Amino acid sequence: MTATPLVEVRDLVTHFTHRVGLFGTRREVVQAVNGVSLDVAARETLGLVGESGCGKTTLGRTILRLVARTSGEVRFDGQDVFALDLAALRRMRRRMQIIFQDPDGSLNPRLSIGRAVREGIEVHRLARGAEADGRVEALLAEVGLPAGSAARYPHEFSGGQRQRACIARALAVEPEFIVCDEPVSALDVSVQAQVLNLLLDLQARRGLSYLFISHDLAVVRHVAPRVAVMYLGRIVEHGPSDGIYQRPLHPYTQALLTAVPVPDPKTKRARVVLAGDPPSPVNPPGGCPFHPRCQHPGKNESCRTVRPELRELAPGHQVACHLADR
Amino acid sequence: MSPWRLAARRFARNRPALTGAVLVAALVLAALLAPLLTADPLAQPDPVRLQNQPPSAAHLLGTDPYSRDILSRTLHGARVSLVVGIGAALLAVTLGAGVGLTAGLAGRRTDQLLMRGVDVALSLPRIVLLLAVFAVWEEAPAAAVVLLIAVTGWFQTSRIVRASVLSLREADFVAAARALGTTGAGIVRRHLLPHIAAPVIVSASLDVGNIILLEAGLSYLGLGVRPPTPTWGNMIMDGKDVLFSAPWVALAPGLALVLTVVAFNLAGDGLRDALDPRAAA
Amino acid sequence: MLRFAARRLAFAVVSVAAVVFITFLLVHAAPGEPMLGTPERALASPETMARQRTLFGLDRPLPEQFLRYARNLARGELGESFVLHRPVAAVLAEAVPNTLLLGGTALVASLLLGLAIGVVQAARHHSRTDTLLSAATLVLYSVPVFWLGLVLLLVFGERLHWLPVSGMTSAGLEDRLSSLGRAVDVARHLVLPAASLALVQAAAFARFQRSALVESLDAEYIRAARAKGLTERAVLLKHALRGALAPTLTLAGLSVPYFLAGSVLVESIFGWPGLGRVAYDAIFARDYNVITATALVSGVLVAAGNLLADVAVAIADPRVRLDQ
Amino acid sequence: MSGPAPARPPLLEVHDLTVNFSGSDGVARAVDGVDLTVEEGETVGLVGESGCGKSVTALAILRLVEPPGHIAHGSSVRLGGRDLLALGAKEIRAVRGNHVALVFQEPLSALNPVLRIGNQIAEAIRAHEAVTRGTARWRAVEMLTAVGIPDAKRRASAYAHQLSGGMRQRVLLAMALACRPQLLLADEPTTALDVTIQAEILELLDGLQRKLGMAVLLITHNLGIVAERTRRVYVMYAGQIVEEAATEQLFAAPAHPYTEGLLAAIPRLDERRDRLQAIPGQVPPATAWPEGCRFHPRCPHAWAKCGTEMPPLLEVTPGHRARCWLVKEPERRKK
Repeated sequence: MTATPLVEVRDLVTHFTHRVGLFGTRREVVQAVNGVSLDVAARETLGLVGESGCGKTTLGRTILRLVARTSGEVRFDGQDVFALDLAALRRMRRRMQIIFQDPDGSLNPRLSIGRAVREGIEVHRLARGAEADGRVEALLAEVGLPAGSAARYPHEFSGGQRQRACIARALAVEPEFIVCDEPVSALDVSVQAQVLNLLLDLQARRGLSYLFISHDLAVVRHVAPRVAVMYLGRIVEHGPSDGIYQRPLHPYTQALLTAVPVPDPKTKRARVVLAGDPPSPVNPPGGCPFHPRCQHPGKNESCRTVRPELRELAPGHQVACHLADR
Repeated sequence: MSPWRLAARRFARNRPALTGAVLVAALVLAALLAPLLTADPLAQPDPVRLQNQPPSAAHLLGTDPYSRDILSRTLHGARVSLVVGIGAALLAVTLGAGVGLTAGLAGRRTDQLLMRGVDVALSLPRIVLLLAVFAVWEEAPAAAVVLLIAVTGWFQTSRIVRASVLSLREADFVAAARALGTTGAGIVRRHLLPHIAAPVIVSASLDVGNIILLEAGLSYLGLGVRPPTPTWGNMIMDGKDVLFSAPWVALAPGLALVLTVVAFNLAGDGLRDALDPRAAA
Repeated sequence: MLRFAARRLAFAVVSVAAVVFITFLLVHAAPGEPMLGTPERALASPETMARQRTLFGLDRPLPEQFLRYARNLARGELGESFVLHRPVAAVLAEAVPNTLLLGGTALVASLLLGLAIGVVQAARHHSRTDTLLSAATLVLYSVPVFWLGLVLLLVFGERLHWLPVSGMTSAGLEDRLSSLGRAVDVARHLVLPAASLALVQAAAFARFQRSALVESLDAEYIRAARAKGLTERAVLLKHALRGALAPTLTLAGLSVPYFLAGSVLVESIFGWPGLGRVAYDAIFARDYNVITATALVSGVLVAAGNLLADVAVAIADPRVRLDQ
Repeated sequence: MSGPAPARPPLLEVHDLTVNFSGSDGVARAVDGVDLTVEEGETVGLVGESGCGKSVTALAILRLVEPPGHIAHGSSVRLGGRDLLALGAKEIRAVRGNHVALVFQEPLSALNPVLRIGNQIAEAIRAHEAVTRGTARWRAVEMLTAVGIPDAKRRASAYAHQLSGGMRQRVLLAMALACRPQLLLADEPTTALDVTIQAEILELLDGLQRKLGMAVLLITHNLGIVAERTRRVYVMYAGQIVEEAATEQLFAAPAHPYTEGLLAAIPRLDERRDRLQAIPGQVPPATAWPEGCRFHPRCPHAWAKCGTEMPPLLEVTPGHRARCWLVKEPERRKK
């Protein structure tokens, strides 16, 4: 981490009110993001890992102000994103973009790939007419789509190609920062590697910053030098990936890492198997959010009652656990 | 190939649907050309001797109790059915789409208000209202029939449209457009309207048949467009009194009704299948 | 459950009130005068008419008339028929049970028939049987109910003499028959009008049920049921039908307006002394109180249908819960 | 399989299994001449990417392929020597869920949403055994306990939507194992689950397999799961088996360039690589498999012969075969 970060998130909280029941009479508050702070520096990738329902997607969308925050702050290049008026926000949108998990749902099936990529160019009046066509062609070529793709429709492409088109659409406005929300989770292994390589190449060529959200720890390790682990709306561990992957300090990270099957029949590892399912973000447990599933032998009363704050136990390596030590 | 062209191709490959579409086209043509093809539907060449004549060379479908030519009246009757059916369906769908879009895009309060209103409206007994209106409005022109049927018939469409707007608002491609900085109007125009067009077209085309039947029911009771203008409904009413002695009087307009409604339903089913988002490319 | 019931009841009251209000407004604000088209009106002098108007309060401003009507309604009074010179409640008390018999029979028959056809089609979908039944239901669904009534009347009543053509009982036989005999007599009169109503709606149910079943046969749990070694019959009837039943039940509950509309047409053809006839006669005679009361009863029946649909769905589908 | 012939026939022997789907774009050969065997009690992996035909293979074994798909003539599926494809409707039903059971990928969609889970397990038992409703229900509760569902008696009357993803997959396992099958076809049993839940389910499956002594055909796209859980493995690509080997052998010395490519393409938890080795190109559509070797358009080693002649499965070492001409002409391998 160097100088001022490009993206600064401070104590961000996002709660949703759901109406449930046949007539929507009962309200439920989903505490999707519950006080998250993180930084992403220019040209850097921060990995964000966690299981489904932990709030990582909501966090990514809140940072881009696609979802309303409940409290907390997001600064992009020093500017408070939530303080911007609509016009300023639209200008800001040029600088930060998003790529989604499901390449089927993130392209409008009724727009050709060319028109989808062109949308951002038109919105921000970056080019018009033949010049815009030229830009679209160049973008599609840059992400590795065959010539002539612009006139074709999403259903005529494979999943990997659609994800490339989504990347081209995001790049069309020349952003500095991209939230990659599970960009390769829906793809087959062989295609996943292609798209990951593309993202790495683009970062090197264009100097991009990524917030790389994934449930796949191996993928995150591959792309992100720094990783944050999320559980029930909070970051429970945060630090350089080499540190986290080699010496995880939080019991949840330990369980997560040992649960991943390793494609090598000769490795035999001790596995920490967690008990039970993650609790609901509607009603998170008090104290440490992880305590009901925690297998730490030293689990005690304070785990149940006092919520641990992030503590720095090694340079740049923070853990939210009462029991963790180096 | 664009999704619309794919849908057109699916429709063209669907033989029943194509049959329906051809029939509809033929009916529209026949209704347009009715004055050229046949005699005056009001003419009563010989009120005494030509009453209730069975089909013959001179009168292919026979004559009615007023000695009028049934073929001519059946062709002319198509005009009311088609104008009311197509007109009211288009108008109803436009109203429903407007309200559905508003509800889906507006805030919670407006949405709730509109949708509760629609709930109430859906539980109104439509026929009683229509009967009451047309009983007092004796000289109702076809336009009034179109208007009233449409005004009492858009509720279901508004629900369908609202539901698709709500689910589209959650779609990732809409989130992507917002992230690109596309304005609200731009999102509606580029991303929402093209998607609700399909269910709206299907809803309209499946409505036509039902509306034609509704209009026929009203004019069978002597309401709506009234005699002597021939409608299939009032022709059947004329035939009712001579049902046992001259069944052809009621049979011809009835068969015309069935044929027309079958044609629209075939075409409507075909459109629904062709525009089904789940249909494979 | 209680909260659900309370909300639904409130909703039903609001919609019935809306029906009454709109109908009242329509019949009173529209041109024309009461008793139009009746012999009585044709003979009456302007003075008599004026006296009648004062008697029924029709010379008062519309808001006042409505308030008075609403007050009476709240006390359970529906007023008097201008034409029949009888309390409206008495007129309805005779007609409503007959319409419930006709409409109820038709609803149950059409639902059973429609379900059966839909299940047979889904069981052999894409077979020749399915195609034929699809064509048949499409045509039947496109038939105007009153015309079907006339055709049935012509064929089974007039030509074949299998069934009586008009009324609810055979005139002059009432006293000579046992109660069972009377029931059979009513049933025989019921067949044709109920069939006219039921056949068209059965086609609608069958079309709907077929597509719901075919769709649910595509579900992964159907494949799982087959993988367990269940018979096709169990797969279809236990697994597919359970899931596809809820939408059909909703449709059944929502079909009440169809049966009301149909009864207006069919009752006049078969001379069935029900609500449809009463409404029809009242509308042409501008019998204000009767018109409004029929609208009220229709509104109640429609609301009841909606409620039944909701309850039926909650029973058929455990994912729908009424008590939240 | 080579090596010493077993004294009795293998539990499952699939030979030349071909499944075609006829659609508007022509005939898709989703599964094309698949041979595979599973011995009693053994765990065999069937690995491949989406669309390679692995799920259709599992469905075809139980004859659950639905129109427009159909199993081609000449295919055979033998269970303990008996050809399942020749059985009558009643006989094949007696096999399904009884001798061979299937576990699906999406537990939520594989459970009927409107039936109680206990009932869904009990009906599987009653389909094959003449037991009373009460006994079946009691056994269903027992199965639920066996798959680690707490308070099974009460949970038996729950509906699928009231359970978590992990619990649903346990229910599905209970349903599949209720009649103690000899063979379990597990089609991506943990793909829809979070990684911690996945580990739980796989441990559970391991334990149950040992207890019941059944064989498992584990179908997955996840090579990590294959490495940890299987003894032998088949790799599928474009409707065909392209490699078969003992698991250790496959990971130590993959012979087919596709397998090699897959192994190089996986990001690894235990080591950091700078750049992944991606396999170029896309999987071709099943209606238009390439001529010759189906992998040749994406293969770094391909030469003219690969584009014209389809290689058979060639023996690399005993028990290890690969559908690649490189086995015969190893000097063509590019460094």
